[in-house]
Parts: sequence; C-alpha cells; structure tokens
Amino acid sequence: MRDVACVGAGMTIFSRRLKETGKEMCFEAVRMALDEAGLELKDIDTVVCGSAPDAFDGIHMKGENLLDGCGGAKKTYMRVFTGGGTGVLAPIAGWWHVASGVSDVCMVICEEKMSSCFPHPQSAFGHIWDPILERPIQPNLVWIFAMEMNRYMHVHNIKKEDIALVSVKNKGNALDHPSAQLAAKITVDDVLNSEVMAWPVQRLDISPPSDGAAALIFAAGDKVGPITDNPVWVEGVGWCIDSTMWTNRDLYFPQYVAKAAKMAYKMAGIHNPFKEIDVAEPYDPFDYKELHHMEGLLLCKKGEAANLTREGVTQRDGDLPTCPSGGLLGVGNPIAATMGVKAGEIYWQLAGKAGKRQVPDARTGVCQAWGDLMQYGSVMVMRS
Amino acid sequence: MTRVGIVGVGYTDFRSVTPEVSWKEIMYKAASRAYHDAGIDPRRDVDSFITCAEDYWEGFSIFDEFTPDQMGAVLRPMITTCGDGIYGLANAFMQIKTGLMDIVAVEAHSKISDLITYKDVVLFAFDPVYNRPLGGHPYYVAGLEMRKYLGESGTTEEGCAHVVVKNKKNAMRNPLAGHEGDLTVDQVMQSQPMFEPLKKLDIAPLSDGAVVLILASEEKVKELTDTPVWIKGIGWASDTCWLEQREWSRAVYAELASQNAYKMAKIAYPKKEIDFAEVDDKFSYKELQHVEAARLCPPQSAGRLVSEGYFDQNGAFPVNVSGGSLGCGNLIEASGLQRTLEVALQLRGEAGTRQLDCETGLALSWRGVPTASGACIVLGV
Amino acid sequence: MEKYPGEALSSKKMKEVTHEKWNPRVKYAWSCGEAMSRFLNELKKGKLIGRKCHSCGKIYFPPAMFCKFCFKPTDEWVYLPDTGKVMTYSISYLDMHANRIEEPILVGVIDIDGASENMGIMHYFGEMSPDDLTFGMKVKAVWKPEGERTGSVTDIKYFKPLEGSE
Amino acid sequence: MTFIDRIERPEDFRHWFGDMEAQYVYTSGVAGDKFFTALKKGKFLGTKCDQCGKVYVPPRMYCEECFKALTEWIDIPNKGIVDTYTVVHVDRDENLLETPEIRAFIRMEGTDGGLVHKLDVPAEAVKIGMPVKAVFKKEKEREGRITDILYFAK
Repeated sequence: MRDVACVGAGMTIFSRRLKETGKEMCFEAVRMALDEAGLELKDIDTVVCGSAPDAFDGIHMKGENLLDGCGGAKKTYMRVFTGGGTGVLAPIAGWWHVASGVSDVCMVICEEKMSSCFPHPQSAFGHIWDPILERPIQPNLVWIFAMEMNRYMHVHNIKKEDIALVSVKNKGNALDHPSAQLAAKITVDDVLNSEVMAWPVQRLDISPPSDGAAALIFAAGDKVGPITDNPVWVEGVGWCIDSTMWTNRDLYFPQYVAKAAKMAYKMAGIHNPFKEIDVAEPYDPFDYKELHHMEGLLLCKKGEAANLTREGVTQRDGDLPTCPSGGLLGVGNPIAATMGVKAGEIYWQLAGKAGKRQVPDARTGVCQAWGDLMQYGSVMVMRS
Repeated sequence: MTRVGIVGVGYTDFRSVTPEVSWKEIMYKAASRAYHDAGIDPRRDVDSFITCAEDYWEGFSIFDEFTPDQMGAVLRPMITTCGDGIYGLANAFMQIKTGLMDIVAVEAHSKISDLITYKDVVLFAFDPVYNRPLGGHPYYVAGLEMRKYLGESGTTEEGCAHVVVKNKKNAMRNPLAGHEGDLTVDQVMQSQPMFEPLKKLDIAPLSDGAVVLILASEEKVKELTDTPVWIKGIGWASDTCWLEQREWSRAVYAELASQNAYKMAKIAYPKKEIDFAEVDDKFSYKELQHVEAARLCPPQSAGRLVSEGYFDQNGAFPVNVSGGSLGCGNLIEASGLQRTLEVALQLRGEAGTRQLDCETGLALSWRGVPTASGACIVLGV
Repeated sequence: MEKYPGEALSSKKMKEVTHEKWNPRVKYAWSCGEAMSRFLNELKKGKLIGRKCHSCGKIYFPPAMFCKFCFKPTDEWVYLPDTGKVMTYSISYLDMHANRIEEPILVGVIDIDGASENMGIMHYFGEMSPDDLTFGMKVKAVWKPEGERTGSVTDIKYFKPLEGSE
Repeated sequence: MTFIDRIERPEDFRHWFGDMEAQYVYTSGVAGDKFFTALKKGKFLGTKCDQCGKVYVPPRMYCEECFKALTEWIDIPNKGIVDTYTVVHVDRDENLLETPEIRAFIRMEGTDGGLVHKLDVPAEAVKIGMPVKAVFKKEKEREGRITDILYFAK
C-alpha cells in the first residue's frame, strides 16, 4: 500500500445559484487546487469525479458532461457516486487510485449544481424513494430526517435547545469561510422560533441547497517531495452502506457510520478517537446530524454529543473542535461538493492553511460524509 | 504488489424483456451464481462490493441506495461507479492492489426494458445548452460518426454489414444470446436507413441481463480456484465530451484506454500477444473502429479484413465470438462485464462450442452515445 | 477575506442571463417481480403478506424473495395482521413539493405485528390529533373499500389508534 | 431455481408505472452567456488560448489542454464547411419522418471547433467539405439560444 498525501485543495463559493455551468465550476475549483499545489494539468495522471444525483444538474450521465472541466479530456477519468456520502467517498476513491500504484498524482473533483432543478431541488428528491412502497405516500425528504431526529431525541432524551447550539456554532464559524452562503450570528431562540417544517425539524435546523465545486489533489509518497514540504497524509479510510430499507433500522444510532469509522481508525492506528483526534468534520446537513455523527464516529458515547456541545468542547478552541469550517449548515450543502468543507477543511486545518478558522496545533483530523436514504457512511482520517 | 484474478462469474441470460424479476431480483440471481461459482459466502468472505449504474437507466435519483441488499452488502463497504462494468472492475482492481481488500464483487446489470422513454433519456445526456435544444433522435450522433469514419478510413457500408452478419451468427452458438440470427449482408444493407449511413440492423437492440464477477488477491485466487484468470492490464480513458471538439473518425478513448492496459500488461505487440478480443459493438462500425484503435489490426483495414473472415471464430484474430451486443443485445452499463465475462469463460475453457484455443484475451467497452469514454481490460491464464 | 471563485446569481438576475429550459420525458414501467407482485395483489384483497427465512427466522415485511442477512432465498409466505406499533413519526407542515400546508400531515414508521423487529413501512396516521402520536403507540390499518382498492400501499388510507390499547 | 416460490400465472406479475421528471433551467455559463448574447445579434464569438493557439467554438472559459482561463475573445465569421453529416429518417419515437432531415457538424472557418446543427440542403447535394453559413431567425424572434439559428445552408 503506497503512502498517499493530499497536496492541494480548491473550491468555489457555495451559492443558491451560480452563473457557471457544472463544468465551469469544476474548472474554477481544479484551477485553484493546481495553483495551491504549484502543479499543472500535465502533472495529473488520473481524475476522479464525484457528483451526486444527475437529477439536480438535469443531465443524464452527468460525469461525462463534466469531464472537460475536471481536466479529464484525453485522460484516465471516472465518476463515483454514493449519494450524500460522495463528499468523502470521492477522495477515498482518489486515495485507492494512488495507493494501488495505478496513479502517481490524482485529481479528485466534486460538483453539484442543484439550481438547475427548477423551481426547487425538492422535486428531484421526490425520486429517491422506492416507487412501490414510498412514492405513493408522496413523501417530502424532510419527513424522514424529522423521524430520525425525533427518534434520536426520544431515545436519549435530548432537548431541542442543545441541538440548536450546533446551528448557532456552525453558522457562526462560517463567518470566517470565504465560500459561506448562510454564515450568520444567530441565537438558540432564533432556531427555536424558526418556522416548523416537519416537526421536530425547523427552518434553522437545515442546511440550504447550493451550487458549488471542490477539488483535492492526492500524490504518492515518493512524488510529494518536489510538490510540497507540507503534505497531509491519508492514514485511514472507511466506507459502509446499510440496507435499502431505512424502516429496518432503529434510527437513533448510525451503525453504518460506526462501521466505516472503525475501518478507518483501525487503518490509522487510532484506539481512543476522542483523545487522538484534534479536529473533526462530521457531516452536518442538519444540526442534530452533527451530534448523531459525532456518536457514529465514536468521538463520544451514545447520547453524549449534546453535552459536549453544551460544554463548548466542540468550539474551535475546545478540546475537540467540530465543524470549524462552518459545515453544511453555514457554508452550504452542494451535496458532493461538500468535500470542500469536509475533506478539504481537514487538509487546510492540518496544513495550517485555515486562516481565521485555524484550530491551534491540529495534527490528526477526521472527516465524514453521510448519504443515500440515511444509509451511507464514509470516513477519512488524515495526519500532518 | 499482489496480482489480481477473477475467481467467480455469475450471470443471467440476455433477453429483451424480463417481466418476472424486479431489478433487485435480477441482481440477486447473478450475484448468488457468482458467489456459488467462487465457492464463497458474501456475508463472510467478500470485503467490498461495487455496482456500475446510472440513475436515469434505473429510475431512481440515487440508485446507490437500492443495491446493497441483493448483493449481500448490508453493513459492508460498497460503492456505485457511474460507468461501464469495466470501470467497476478497475475500482475493484485498485482496491485489491492497495492491500485493503482481498475479495471484491463487481456487479452491473441492465433492466432497460423497465424504461419506456429510452431515447429521451439518451438525449437527456446531451449538453443542455448547445446540443439538446435541437432535439431529434439522439442516435444521429452515431450517424455523423459513422459517415466520418467510413470517409476517413475507406471502410465500406458492406464492411459494417459483415460485422452484423458475423456477430449474429456467432450468437447462434451462445445460449445466453437474445438476438442471434443467420443474416445476409444484403439483408443488413436493405434494412431501414435510420441515420445514413447507419441502418436499423447496424444498431444493437436493447436487452436486459445481469453479470457479476468476483475479483480476488493472488493469495485468495490460489486458495479458491484452479482455473484462475489473471488481470494482466486495465485502462480507462475519455476523449473530450464536446461533440464539436472530438475526433469523429477515430475512437481516441479506445486508443488511450488500450494503451494504458497494454502498458500495465507489458504488451508491446497486441496483435501477436493477444489471442482474441471482445470489443464494443453497440453500432456495427464501432467494432471496426475499436479493433483499429486497440491496434489489433493495421489502421483503416478492419472493414476489409472482416469481409475476408479475419475476425471469424476460425479466423486469424477472433473478435466477438460471444455475438457481441449485436448478437446478445445491448446491455447498457453491463456491456463491459458482458464482454469481460466471455473472455473469462474462454480462458477458463468453459465456452462450449465457441471455445477458442487461447491464453490471453482483451475486452473493450464504450459508454455509448453521446460519450467518448471507454475502458479496456486484458485477461490471461 | 480573499474571495473564492464563482459568480452568484439572484433569482431575478437568473432570468436576465441567457439560459435554456427543458422538461425531460422520462417514464418507467418497473417490473415488480415476484415479491412485490404478490405483496400488491394481497393488498388489493385487504391483506398484508410477509416472507419468512427459516435459517435466521426473520419475517420480512414488506416481503422479499431473499434474506439480506443470510443471503439465501426466503422460505415461505406468511400472512400478517394489519396492526402494529409506532417506531417514529413526524408532524409535517410541508407537502411533497415543499409547499406549506395548514392541516399537518401525520406520518411515521409502523412496525407490523407478527413481523420481525424493525420490519415496517412508512405510512400516514389518521383519526388522531398530533399530540396523540407517541412512540410505541398501537395502531391499526384503515382500508379503502374493496371496490376502490387497486393493489397499492395507498389501499390503506392511514393507521388509526387501536381501540382499547391506550 | 433462484427463489423457492415462483409465481406461476404470468398475469399475476405486476408492473408499476412512474416517472423521473422535473423542470430544468440551465444557465449557459460564463462563456456561454457571452456567446449567446452575441448570437442574438447574429454574431459568432470564440475564445483563443494564447498558450497553445487553439480557437474554441463554442467558446470555453478554459483551454482543455493547457487548463488556463481564456480571456481572449475573437469574432468568428459566419462561414463554415460541412465536416460530417447524416440523413435522419426517424423522429425520437422512431416513427418515419415525411421528409428526412439532415444534421451536420459544421466546422467554423479559422477555428478548432464548430457547431452541430440542422442542414437545409437536399440530401443528394450534401458533400463533406462544402461551404455553408448559418441562417438566423428574424432578429426580434431571437432569444440568445442555439435555436436562434434555423439551420445552416449554402
């Protein structure tokens, strides 16, 4: 297994609508990553594109349409897609491109243009259901997150005030992120008084749909020297999928995230995640999900994530800074392109390039994505 | 680093309609046969699972959600590759080469008979601003490409008709095939012109079917089978996606993909070091374009050679003895695994009346209109 | 703070830049296959049917022809009562197209009695107010009249509280 | 025998009908917006890469090979040649068209690209290499879309 290091990252702003087409967004993110790594496209030998449902961009086999913007023209190019889990699974695919010895320098590029789906991406979400069992009920996607949040709150007796703290923290952190779409100074009361969508989920509990793209460059250990003296090594990868039938699991604990985390921790030699991890970027499309995924990532015992949040442990200057980037809640949620605020953020943090968001002396970081019908977990551990 | 081999194959036959099974059930059918063939239990022995699929072929916004149960992948590592079956094999190959995984199951299927508006979905892959607004039947792009290829290479329409006749005849000896037949060149030449010079019989008919291949590390291959098939080389590549920028007369993606595969397999003289090939033939002229691109015959000579029987089962270099897509049916994203399956069966000596005397075979796939992307795999014993 | 690339568009400006519109025609006739065909045909008769795996004893609802835990074919059809208990629920003020609605939709996951644990379906609740909804509550299916049933999960109108179970 | 129980009567097999449809609005992009704004005035624009000299039509925001942002816009004359063409006999549902329609890839003079579009030339008169030019809708009917061009013709 060859050593693999991340040597560059780039991303566009996240916005409800961008003027750029999907390809143009990819170009902007890839160009930024190349500039940061001091490389040109000829130095890249394979390209991995990660992009979630075609139904957002409105282009069938969207990976083919994006390829020239990703730098894939006349190159070894492939798209991987595991729903919302693509944000961290795509860099993992980039990792095995290099660790296998097939590629020396691999460009991983994730994109999503949800604004093409008119008037709201919600109508594309209408087709993620089983056509026989669920579409006839005409569900709204928020329903199942509300059911999961409800179950999580019920089993651990967690109050909404504590969950709202996550939204306050992340939207505040996002004030320091150049790509932020919904950065804001808000209070717990703002969250609790926001419009109820599907109880217990309210307006300020959710991340917004966005357009955006993000890129990461991975290089083999023996190729890193001339590129950078500040590489961030990929030391653990893990991914796991649960059954299609989301009604067949007790939603209070994401077992598929725990299995992916154990896989990554075993590879990275991590035995006590809370102690050994300096910065974490769990997937936070909803505020309760950050807590749900902190527990899935075994960063704390089941039901205790809310206490850590209340005690400020997850603040940037806390013992376990969580979502210092501002996450999906603050920066935006372009599904696959959230790689920029998950894997990309961990790279920038461990390389000491996170600017105002920098967590002091962070050496080991974990990022995680989650997707499909509450069924997919992808986890990556990096160290500088 | 460990070698990678195929230890199990599982497949359904290829038929135009399969009303008696849902997409889950056709996947389960192929997967359970593959695990049986490899002699393994997916719930214990398989480390990783890979599915090759595109959302709009299946009818789900995130098809990745609907794949684990029928593969035995519940609470296991699994991904969906948006590509042809050989792209899935490439991911499995790389996962094993890292040493993280020992046994990986790769699946691809077609339930295209469930899709009522196939041509609208193909058109939905066109660039939405420059190409799609002109509408029409999306296969006109193949007509443009065939015209350019015939013009540049001097190949005749009869040469393409010979491909159809050869493949449908080969399919007579393939029990899995769904579109076999004894046709004459004239029959093909007189079939309804659709996108001149492309005629109705030049186009491979759509088909349902599922194929699952089990890949394993060298150590596991030796443990599990005494007829191993090794992956000697694998490559995948794309020309630009712009219709207005790409090379119309040559399959550049096939040139790049086969080049990468040959480099890995240390093959310098493909024509001599490879015994037979299964290349994509979703349109008749594509087979000729692809054998030339993979340097399995001199450039611009494929049209003449196919008329002389050079690529027949008993010819100098057999191509598509399985019947190809023209004979078996176009399995969309599973076409690559269909090609690789035939190469694996041949190398295992399990090809029945199609059996060739061979030690090294090549499979090459193309992702269809309007893409310029393809993958190539070289297998050997 | 230096700005990352990208040019945002307001919804007004979106109409001013050149753009293209498209409504794809994408229609399917999914083959239901063995398990779902029988499941739907039984719903039309007002019955719930599941499938049992003898090697692990799990009873699947909705039915499946294979057991995803043992990766073996399931062994027998099993009729199930149309009662169950509430695993989780939500009270939604949004319909499928994210339009706000006054009268909330009560929806949740119902574990069907007789099936294995965590074997259930998502469905509506009715004849109850939002406050009545609680975890573990016993409910019973309310069916459409036979003549109106078409063989679909919506042949069940909703689940109402099971009498005498409070 | 994959399954232990099988449905015996074919009419018991069910099909479930549905769709995967939504409305879509696509921006033509940073480069596309300039191209189509010019097209609305009957003009063609391309971008030129100063590193490799490639002239892109349709114009790109970037060069595919050098992967540099392209800033040099040049006017492209309304002159092209037929690079390849096909005579289309069927519509999207494969019903025969009364009069076959011709589609072509027209290489724009002095560029490395061109446009795929309709060709208004009798089928027997079309030859690869023949010069053609774009025929536009009336100015006020144009909307800044590829369909502002009716077809290419001699």
